[in-house]
Amino acid sequence: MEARAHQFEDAEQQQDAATLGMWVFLTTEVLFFGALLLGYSVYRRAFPSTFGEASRHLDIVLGTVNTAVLLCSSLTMAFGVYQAQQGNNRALVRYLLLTMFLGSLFLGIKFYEYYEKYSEGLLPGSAFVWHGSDTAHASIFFLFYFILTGMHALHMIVGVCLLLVLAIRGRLGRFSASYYTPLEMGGLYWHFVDIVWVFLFPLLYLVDRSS
Amino acid sequence: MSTEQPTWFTREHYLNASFGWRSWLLTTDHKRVALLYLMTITVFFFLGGAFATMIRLELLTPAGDLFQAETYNKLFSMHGIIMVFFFLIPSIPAVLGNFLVPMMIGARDLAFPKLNLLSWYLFVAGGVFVLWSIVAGGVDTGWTFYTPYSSMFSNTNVVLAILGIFIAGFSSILTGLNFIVTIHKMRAPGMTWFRLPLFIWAHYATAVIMVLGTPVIAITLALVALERVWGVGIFDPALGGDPLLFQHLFWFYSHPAVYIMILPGMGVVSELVTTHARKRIFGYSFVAFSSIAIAVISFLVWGHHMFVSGQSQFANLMFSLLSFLVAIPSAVKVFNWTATLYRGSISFSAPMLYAMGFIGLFTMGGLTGLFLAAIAVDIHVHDTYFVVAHFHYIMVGGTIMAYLGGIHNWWPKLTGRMYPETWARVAAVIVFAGFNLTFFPQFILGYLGMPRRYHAYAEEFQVLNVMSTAGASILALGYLLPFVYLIWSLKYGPEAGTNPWEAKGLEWQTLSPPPTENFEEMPEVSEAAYNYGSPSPSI
Amino acid sequence: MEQGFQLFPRQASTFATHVDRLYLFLTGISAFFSVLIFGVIIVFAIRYRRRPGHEAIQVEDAFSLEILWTAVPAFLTLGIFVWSSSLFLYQSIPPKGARDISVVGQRWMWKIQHSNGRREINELHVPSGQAVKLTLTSQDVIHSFYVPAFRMKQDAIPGQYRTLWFEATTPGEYHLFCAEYCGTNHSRMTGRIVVMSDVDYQSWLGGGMEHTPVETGKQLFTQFDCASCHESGERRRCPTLGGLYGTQVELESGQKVLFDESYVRESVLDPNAKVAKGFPAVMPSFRGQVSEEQMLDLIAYIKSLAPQQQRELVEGANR
Amino acid sequence: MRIYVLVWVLLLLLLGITVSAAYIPLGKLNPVLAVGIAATKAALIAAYFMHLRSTARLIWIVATAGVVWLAIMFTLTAGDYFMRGYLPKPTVWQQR
Repeated sequence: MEARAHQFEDAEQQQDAATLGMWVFLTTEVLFFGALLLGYSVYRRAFPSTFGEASRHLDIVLGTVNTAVLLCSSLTMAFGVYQAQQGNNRALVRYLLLTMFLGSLFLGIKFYEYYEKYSEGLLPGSAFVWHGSDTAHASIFFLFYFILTGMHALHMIVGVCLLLVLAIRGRLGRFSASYYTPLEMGGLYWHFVDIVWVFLFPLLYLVDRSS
Repeated sequence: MSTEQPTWFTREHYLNASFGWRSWLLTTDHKRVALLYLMTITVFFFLGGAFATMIRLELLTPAGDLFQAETYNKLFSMHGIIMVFFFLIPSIPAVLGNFLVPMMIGARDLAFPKLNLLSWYLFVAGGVFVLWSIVAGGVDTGWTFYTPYSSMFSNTNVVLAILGIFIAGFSSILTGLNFIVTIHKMRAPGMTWFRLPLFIWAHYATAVIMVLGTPVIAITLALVALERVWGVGIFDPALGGDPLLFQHLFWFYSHPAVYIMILPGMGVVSELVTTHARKRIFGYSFVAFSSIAIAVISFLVWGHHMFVSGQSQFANLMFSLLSFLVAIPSAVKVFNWTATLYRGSISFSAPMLYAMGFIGLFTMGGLTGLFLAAIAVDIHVHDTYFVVAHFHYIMVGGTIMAYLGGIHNWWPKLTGRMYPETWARVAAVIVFAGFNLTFFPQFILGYLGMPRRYHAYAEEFQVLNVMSTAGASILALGYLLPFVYLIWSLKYGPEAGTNPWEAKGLEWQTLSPPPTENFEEMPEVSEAAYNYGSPSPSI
Repeated sequence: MEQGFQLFPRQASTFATHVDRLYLFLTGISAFFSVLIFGVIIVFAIRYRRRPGHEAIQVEDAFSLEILWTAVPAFLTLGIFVWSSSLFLYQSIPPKGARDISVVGQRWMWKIQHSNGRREINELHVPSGQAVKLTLTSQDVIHSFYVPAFRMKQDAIPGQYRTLWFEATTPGEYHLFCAEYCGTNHSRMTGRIVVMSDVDYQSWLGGGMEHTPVETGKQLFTQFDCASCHESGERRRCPTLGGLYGTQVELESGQKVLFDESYVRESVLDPNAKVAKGFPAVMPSFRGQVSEEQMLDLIAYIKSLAPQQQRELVEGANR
Repeated sequence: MRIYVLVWVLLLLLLGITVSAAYIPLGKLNPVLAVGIAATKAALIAAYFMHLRSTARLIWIVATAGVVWLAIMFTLTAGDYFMRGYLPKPTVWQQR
């Protein structure tokens, strides 16, 4: 897609189309996660104390650290796109690698959390172990925890792969101050995934810490 | 101009620009993708039709004697799943929309041709899973997949079918995304929003629903599959879940999905009416904005599917009121189409017959929707044949009539050939008659109280059921006819020429069939749509 | 039961005439507009048919017409909304003193219990001229209790209670259908509604020698060993249940919930989801041990421990 | 560049606030505050990192549409769950 594709009149039209397309895609993602969040909210409202109790089983330190890591990765990504606009290919690749590192760190911590939950028997299903009272709804909490963060992690993995491709292409000098659309798209995607987490973190980890 | 016109064979166009299966399966030309879709959904249409035929045969007699109960349940489930997700939703957008949207706005292609091809592959992949689920023994949940039946009780191939719908959903999202970007960014110079054909407005509205609604059904059905496979409770009350939550999420998409099916049909009819009456559309901006209004309101009304589910009474009242709102833009459209005919030069060509049938049948379908929005009446007719009749008036009397009318109208553009007009008129009349005989008795059946999805029924319902089955066989004939003569016309139909209907619209200004990049010279637009002459102020 | 060809369903409840009146009005409107649209199309199609010497004449848009045909449907639908909604409110609120009957849907039958304990399957005997309130639930999947002659229908949702009421008018036998698809024999989940005169109903009711739901519930209360805690007066561990039904229970979280059928049900199955304030979460779950019918009996028993006034409170709020 | 750093600092600050606020018992305000802060963070990211502030109005409309549709979904569903048992018993019908 580096040269102007045949269906477009000029490069500006092409970039406009790509940007619009990306945002439309992101709105579908909003609804995708939104439907899950709706389900989560309905149960959270119906069973507040169980959800609070289950939520306190999540590791708040790891969760907070992970949020910070992700916010940092958004910053480095924004820097990367900025360097691309300046046509600064070397700096661009450096920031992309840094972003990928932070993204992988997030995933690493996340998977460690998964492992912990799994060994505590908190993976819903036949092996679910709950020492509290209301097992059924605690299981629903963890179900939503795993689905929501799992879908998010899946998006992160896709994002890291995307950044890898972009970094390679950047290294090969495919981008310039006049052509950096793919980076902008990659950036939009990355920030969006960050936004999703910004909502997941308080909804899952901070449900009922005060009691 | 030379006296010797180049013919179908001597001129290069999108159909003979390249040959071989690779040139089709790897094409990024929106017109070829449209034809790929056309062939695929035709297969699904006749498959779904075959299921319908078997359903109607079973219902000839009150006793469930032709098929076993379980088989019958699979028949109506597969009929619904295939017709809704694999025929109606892609029908007009993915075939006519794909073909016409770039041409009507004066573009060389859609904004993302590769995504467009990908969406076809996703559609086929989804279709393969659904076919697999059929071959493996079918699904018996109904197309609505209500929990906890679908998630815990049915022992049929629910997961396969859900997987198929899930994948096909992404095809729908990509089509919608492509349309939105194309309509915003690819219009020819001078093609302002209010010069767009109404077909484009309708497809824009459709695309909005596809993009905003489809992800919800995808994730919801995925949750059902998860509940089945993993045995965890999300919607199953035995495991602490809430089955009504499923219904909310399901209908959040599946009610707007009805408008994914009908809005493109409305766009087609706006084109057919103007073309074959040689008239400007009456009330352009009202027809255009009513499409957008329908798209938005469609997301506010889903709860009318849940009036007897025991959702809160407040929700019942709220959704009832909002549901009535949809009647307004729909009525505006009907009145404007009818007014467009006034003082026209009305031809009785097959597309026009279909269009007139559409307006009338859609009116009936829409009006019977009022019964369902009125809670007190809906409590009685919910889940009866009244509902079945109502949505078939919209889906079959509406969407399929528009689809057939559109296929006939643009057949010369798609293929460069004319279809046989007499046969086409005969088929249109047969479809109209057969349709009414099939579905009108079902309104009466429904009010009498015959529940839907019944394999065996009480004896007093038989007469009306026999009428319905008789109508269905006429309808089947009406559908087979075009299939035969359209294929026949590919070889024997006379060459159509650029603009056989003398219609306005950019697609008629390029050759038939069009060249690969649609136009030999990129068009510029300087006039409104449907400029069949200037209005005389005296009237 | 009904025989032969029909075009209109029989009317056998107080709703039927009301619903039919609205239905006929809507049919009239639909017929009027359908004929109007088809008629105008046909007239135009003939008058302005394409023929030599006849050209289309373009017409200016008419804003006033657009307003007219936006406003007419708007007012018409608003009117229908008001009419149907007021009728719906009537249908959805059972009158005081309605006869209680409980219904449990289970694939593929309807299990019914009358207030004196008499049980029947796929048949429901009701007196004419008296309001009857059904409490519906389901043992497995969603069913829907549908009596066309009463113009009444309500889904039976597993794990939740829904009510539906009617007043039968004409003695006779009527169809009972399951209207929500529930699996293989969905179309055989049908039955009879037998409407009898009050006298006949009373003698029919007395025909069985069963325990009332309250009595059965009391037995179950002992059988499941509920009584050892909830009646022993060990007030530290759990509340005694007398008089609680219909009150607002304060939870540990400070939240308040209504002590109604659903709360009882939830407390039996997931005892510690909503523990009353001041009590430890020690009750074991009875999930999988109590059938839906037993649950209804238990509820009837617990309900009977509360004064009448409180019970009615629930009926008002629990709609 | 500098604005990015500023936004980033703000984001981390908000993260700190939301975590500590979660431990203060505020009753029903706790979730409202948590979601409110999350929305602020999301708005910051969208406005600055995703350049929503300086982009075409069309993009802004598309982004808003997603949020509006989400709001529709939540509000109307709440119309069911929050309103269960809401309607008072009108006495007019008792006489019918």
